Amino acid sequence: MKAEPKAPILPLLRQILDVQRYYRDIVIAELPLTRKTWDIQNYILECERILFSPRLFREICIRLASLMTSHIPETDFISLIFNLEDSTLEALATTVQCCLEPDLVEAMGITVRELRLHKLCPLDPSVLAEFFLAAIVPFYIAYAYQQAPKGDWQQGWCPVCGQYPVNGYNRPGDGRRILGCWMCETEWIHSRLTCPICSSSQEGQLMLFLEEDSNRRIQVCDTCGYYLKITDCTQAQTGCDLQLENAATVFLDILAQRKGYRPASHPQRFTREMR
Amino acid sequence: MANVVLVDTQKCMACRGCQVACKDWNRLPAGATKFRGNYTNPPTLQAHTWNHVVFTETDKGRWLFASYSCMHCTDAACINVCPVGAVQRTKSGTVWPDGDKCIGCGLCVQHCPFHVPQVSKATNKMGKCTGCAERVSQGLRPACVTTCPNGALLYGERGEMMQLAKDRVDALRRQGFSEASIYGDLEMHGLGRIYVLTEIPSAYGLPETPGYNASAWIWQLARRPLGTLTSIGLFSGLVVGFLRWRGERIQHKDNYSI
Amino acid sequence: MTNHWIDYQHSDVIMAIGVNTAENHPMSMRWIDRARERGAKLISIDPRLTRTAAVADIWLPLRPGTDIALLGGLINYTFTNKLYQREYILNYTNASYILDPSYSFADGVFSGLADDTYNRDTWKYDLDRDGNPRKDLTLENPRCVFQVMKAHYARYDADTVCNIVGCNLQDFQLVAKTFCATGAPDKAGNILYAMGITQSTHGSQNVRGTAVLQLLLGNIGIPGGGVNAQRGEANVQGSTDMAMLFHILPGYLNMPQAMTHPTLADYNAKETPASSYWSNKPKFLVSLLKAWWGKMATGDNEFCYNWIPKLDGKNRSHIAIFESMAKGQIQGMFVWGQNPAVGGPQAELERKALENLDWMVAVDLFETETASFWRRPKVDSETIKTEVFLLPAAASYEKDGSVSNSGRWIQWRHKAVQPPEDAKSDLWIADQLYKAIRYHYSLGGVFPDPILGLNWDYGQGEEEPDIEKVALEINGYETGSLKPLENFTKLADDGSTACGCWIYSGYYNDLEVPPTKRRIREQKGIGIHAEWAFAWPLNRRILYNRCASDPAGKPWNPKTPLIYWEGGEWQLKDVPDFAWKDTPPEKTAQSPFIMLPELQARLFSPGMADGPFPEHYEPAESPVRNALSPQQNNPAITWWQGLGELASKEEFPYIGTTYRVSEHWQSGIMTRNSPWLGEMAPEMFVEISVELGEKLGISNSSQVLVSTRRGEIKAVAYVTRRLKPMMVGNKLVEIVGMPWHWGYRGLFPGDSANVLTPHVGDPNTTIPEYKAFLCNIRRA
Amino acid sequence: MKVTRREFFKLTGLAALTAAVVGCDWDEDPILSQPLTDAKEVTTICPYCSCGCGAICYVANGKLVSVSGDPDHPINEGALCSKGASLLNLNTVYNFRTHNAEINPNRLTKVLYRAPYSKVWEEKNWRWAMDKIAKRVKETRDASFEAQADGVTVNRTMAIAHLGSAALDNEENYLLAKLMRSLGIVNLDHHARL
Repeated sequence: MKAEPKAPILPLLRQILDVQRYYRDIVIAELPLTRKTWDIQNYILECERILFSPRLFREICIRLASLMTSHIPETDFISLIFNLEDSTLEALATTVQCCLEPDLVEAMGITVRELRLHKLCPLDPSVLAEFFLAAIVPFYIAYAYQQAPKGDWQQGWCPVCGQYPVNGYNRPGDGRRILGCWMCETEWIHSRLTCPICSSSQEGQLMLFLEEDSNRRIQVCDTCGYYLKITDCTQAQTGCDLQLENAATVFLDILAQRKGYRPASHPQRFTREMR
Repeated sequence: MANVVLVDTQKCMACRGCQVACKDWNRLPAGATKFRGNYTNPPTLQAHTWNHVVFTETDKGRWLFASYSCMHCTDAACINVCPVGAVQRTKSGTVWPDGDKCIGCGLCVQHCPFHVPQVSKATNKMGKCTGCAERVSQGLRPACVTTCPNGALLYGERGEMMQLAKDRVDALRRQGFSEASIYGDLEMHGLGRIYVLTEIPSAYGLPETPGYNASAWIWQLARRPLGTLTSIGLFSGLVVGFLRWRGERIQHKDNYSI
Repeated sequence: MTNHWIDYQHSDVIMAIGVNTAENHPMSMRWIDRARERGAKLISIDPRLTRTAAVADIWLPLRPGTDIALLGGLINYTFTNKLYQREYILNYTNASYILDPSYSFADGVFSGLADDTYNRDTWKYDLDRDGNPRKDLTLENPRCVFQVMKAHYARYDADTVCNIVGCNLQDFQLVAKTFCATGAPDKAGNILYAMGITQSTHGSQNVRGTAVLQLLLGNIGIPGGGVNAQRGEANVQGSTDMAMLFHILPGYLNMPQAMTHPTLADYNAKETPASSYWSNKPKFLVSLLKAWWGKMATGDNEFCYNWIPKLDGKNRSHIAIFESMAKGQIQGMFVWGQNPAVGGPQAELERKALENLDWMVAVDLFETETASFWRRPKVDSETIKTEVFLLPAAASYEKDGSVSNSGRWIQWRHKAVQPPEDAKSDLWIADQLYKAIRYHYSLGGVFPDPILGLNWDYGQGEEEPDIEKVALEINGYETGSLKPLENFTKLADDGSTACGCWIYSGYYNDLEVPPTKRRIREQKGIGIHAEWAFAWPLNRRILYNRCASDPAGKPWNPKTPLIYWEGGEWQLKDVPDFAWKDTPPEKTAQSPFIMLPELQARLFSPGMADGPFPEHYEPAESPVRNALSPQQNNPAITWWQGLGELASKEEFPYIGTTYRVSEHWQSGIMTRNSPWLGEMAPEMFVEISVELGEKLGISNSSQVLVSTRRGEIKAVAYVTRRLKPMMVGNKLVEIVGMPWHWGYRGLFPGDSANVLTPHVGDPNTTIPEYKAFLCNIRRA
Repeated sequence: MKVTRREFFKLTGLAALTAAVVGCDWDEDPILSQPLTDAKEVTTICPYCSCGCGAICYVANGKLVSVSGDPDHPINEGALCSKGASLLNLNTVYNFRTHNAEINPNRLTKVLYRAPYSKVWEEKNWRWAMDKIAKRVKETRDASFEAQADGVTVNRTMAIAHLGSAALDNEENYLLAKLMRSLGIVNLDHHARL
């Protein structure tokens, strides 16, 4: 299904996406991984580590920073990234992989404040945290591309990196629910009438949507208060690119949060006891 | 390359879900039908019936089913013949009848080799399958394809569907259907609806070599200056009366008999 | 069904006998096609070239009512070519039992016939001193079941069968070769059947024929095998389990008979066999009585056993009810979601019988032919005295509740929308009806105790009753703590447990996530889906699954193992159907069928009303003599007075048969009110062959009149090549096929085919013989 | 200038980053002022043949919008046959004159009563109907009740018959079996036998 360019953020976002996917192939080429069949307890990266190289990370950061400055000139901090040592880059990568805080953005924000990186650049610490997260994503996508398990996963969280999904779609044909990870772009099949976060199968799955586009819906769960953005492609010709859909449906996020629901990528407390 | 519908007549078990789904999506009323000695009902396509399953009994004792609807031909008779240009080709390659422009002259009814377009007595407008143009443009699949329970109707890019059709025909030949063939690859320079058949096309009521006669082409030339003059007045009324009389005569001759 | 829909994918050969599966169970084709992708073959056995036969690999035309002749031929083919699975029948069936010398079979009649009922004393095994049947494991003894059966079916050689059935020899041999090849241990043959073989005066024996064939080929209890009845309605399996039938109580407990079970002790003594799981029957009955009468049922009043009405030994099935109604013996009637005026046999007699009622309560979604019998065509309403209440009911998604499909899956339905205006759910109607009756009986009346004593508090006033309470009562609970029972192994006969239907126990045993509402698909496996909803009994998906592996515990078919012995313990992919807890395979090898006293399958079945072996008889009205034996019809049929005189083949020369089309459903009242479905199948039509059309001068789509001894209807003729005259003996026999969905109500009215069908039924079940009778057809 | 992030909206991944950088403020975006319609997806089982296919009813503010195959259901995996595809028509049909969806006009929506020898149905309410039916049942049962039959307590009535149904749910059939047997009815059957 086509992502209507409703949100003004799409042009910049498309370029960042292309950069991320371009670097995914470079990471796969430079740091190849043999595919293993996993017997997953909770998720693969719970005890595994992604392959990381500071050099490539720096290159991605520079590329992204230059992209952002081309859009908004005053956010120019490419010089800052040049003189970041490898050790700080390593520190940033480790925070993402073994952080105990459920909300990755919060964790990154804490590290950025500790390293006082935000002092040197015009970005707000949490925005800088999201920037570095975006820079690490290619390593995650590369890892997931090579190790993601096939077929039904039936759990609510991502089988590779353990993040909760933010959006998903009903695949063309039989309409089975495909959930996608916003971090490592893994897609897995999940049952349609159980909430992925608290896995309670209510009597009826509540959906909110705008009259004009009834195929883009917010699936809300009243037992745990989280929501999910679902695009119905049952009768469509192709599925949809979840990252683009996520950006194109930002207005649904806002409408849902105005109603008091939370996105699953910012969990308040651990709903799983394993971390 | 435009997208096409692939109809696999061997997988089809004539549950006629496609006929119900088409009426449901396009909000088409049910007509008063009678039982006419065959399960095919309504017997032919009508202005308010754009898709129906045709049951044919072959003399070799087989019972064949085929979901029959507009073929969305590349070289479409209805587009070329229409004096007022009421039949257009949409961006997604389907042949779409424009209700406002149509004057119900019946020329397309007469010249379509598949007898698909029909003029409604109530609205005097031509009605036929639009190929779900508004659904396809939003990236959806046609209504009849989405409801088929066992994959007899498929929708996709022409190259892919042709490849699928070839594999299917090879498999059927291996199973012993010597007459298995693809219909719609070359007919009318390529149809928008490709069939995998297990018997020769005429066994399904499909014309062996569909085409439309030259007179339609001549009409095209004569019409064009008149069209530009936009003189809808007396002259075209006269023409329509003459055409309607001639249409009745031809319509009678090659009556669509099963 | 012994297996379930998804299990069809493991079949190697699927024989659809007496079922038009593509038209009436379209979703079964999804799994049949999965099997065919692996090279499986679909055989369709049907008088007409139906839509199933059109897509099937092999079609065998057969004269209606001759299914036992065909199955007998296949059994004979299996014996003569030794295709039976010897190790399977030796251990899992009673093939090796020696029969009592008093049993005999001659001229088409079994021993013990007394005018029209069999005295079954002579159908027994030869017992040794301490009462166990004597066996001959070499299967050589001429009196062992195996040899007696072989001799019995030796008469069904290919030529005789083709003569009776009316098919040609090559088709028969192709079907025999293809299907009987599944006798190989690692091959799975699957028999689907439906009304095509059950609606006959020897319907039960038809089904027994399929069971015997499957047992010989070792296809029972294995994935992809089994005898699978494809039932016609969403909850016909559930309504049969809940015993909406005159002769049983919920859970298939026999209704007490006045002569033989005056007291509870008599009932337990006579009805409880020594061995098999049925030996727990007292627990089931007492729990049922506790569920119905709660605290009133105590040990000293035999748990209110006497409050259950006792039968008088007579048949009270559908045909019997309308026969006694025709005689004016019934004053009031409830018709709850059913349309006998179109679906019942000899419909004109049944509609006439309805006029003798004083009052009738009909509950339905639409105005049915039954509820409006008093204003049917050609009838003067003013002469009909019946007072009719027509109550509006809710549709399937306008109410909560569970339904059981053919595969014994009990699945929950959630309420999506409110029923329109005054329509109510049937639960609410039943609840209100009880409260009104209880109120009137509280003011006094004849013997009100069983009514006032009912344990019934599902909702106050006019609010919707709490369906969870009903589900808990069916599931069973401990009377003390009201805690739901885990399953029926926990039932007791001292009144400490209450359970509405013992076979359903376990389907609602956990209020948090009741098994019937589970929606977890199976990740890896062979399609058992053990955590999707609940399958009675005990969530067992394939019955008799001990037979899925050989006596030593090795799976017959390693590709689809179900229950097998490996590494010193049982590997279970399904709930086992035998006592498996730490017992080695050898001990369980002799008892795979835990519901039968012999604990082994019955090739020789003394329990049937019309013979231990299936034997071919002609239908009640048949154009030809029985070529196998002088006995023309099944000797055990009861000839009802309403049937009247049988048709003679001179006056009514053609075979009539009724069936369905995929656009309509049952009496058509739901589908004939949907404009799009009616447009596709608008009118009542009959199908005749081209040859018959020429002979009688009937052209295609012309009006015809079809008549039998019982009545006459108008219809459109469909002269088709899909129906051919059949060579039976030396006579060409013609068939007239009729769908039966039409009636005088709905958007698309038409004449009802059941005006023509006879009031005669099967000895065991009295299911009417819709599939074969004699009729005549002429131009209108 | 400090690029700050709008605190109260938690966006995720790239959307968050780009929203912060591009700094779009949503308040006057017209799309946010539209009301959200709520809808419910409820599972059910098809009432027609005994395959037991699963379907999802899509209900928007109390009205049935569509019924489609349940993709998670292992038997039909999201597909439905022609009867299943027309399941919506049991409740809602499209009116070609007024061009909107309405309740199927043929559905019974009122309690109907036909007096003896009358030619027409009359509309009644539930309470009246239940009361009258209870009276009828009581009269017929009391007139025909047999407590004993040649020495054996039988507690039955032959004068009332019940044709129960395979179209009803299990719980409904169970209640009817319990009620009818407590009334002493032996003429009880249904169309599993036909």
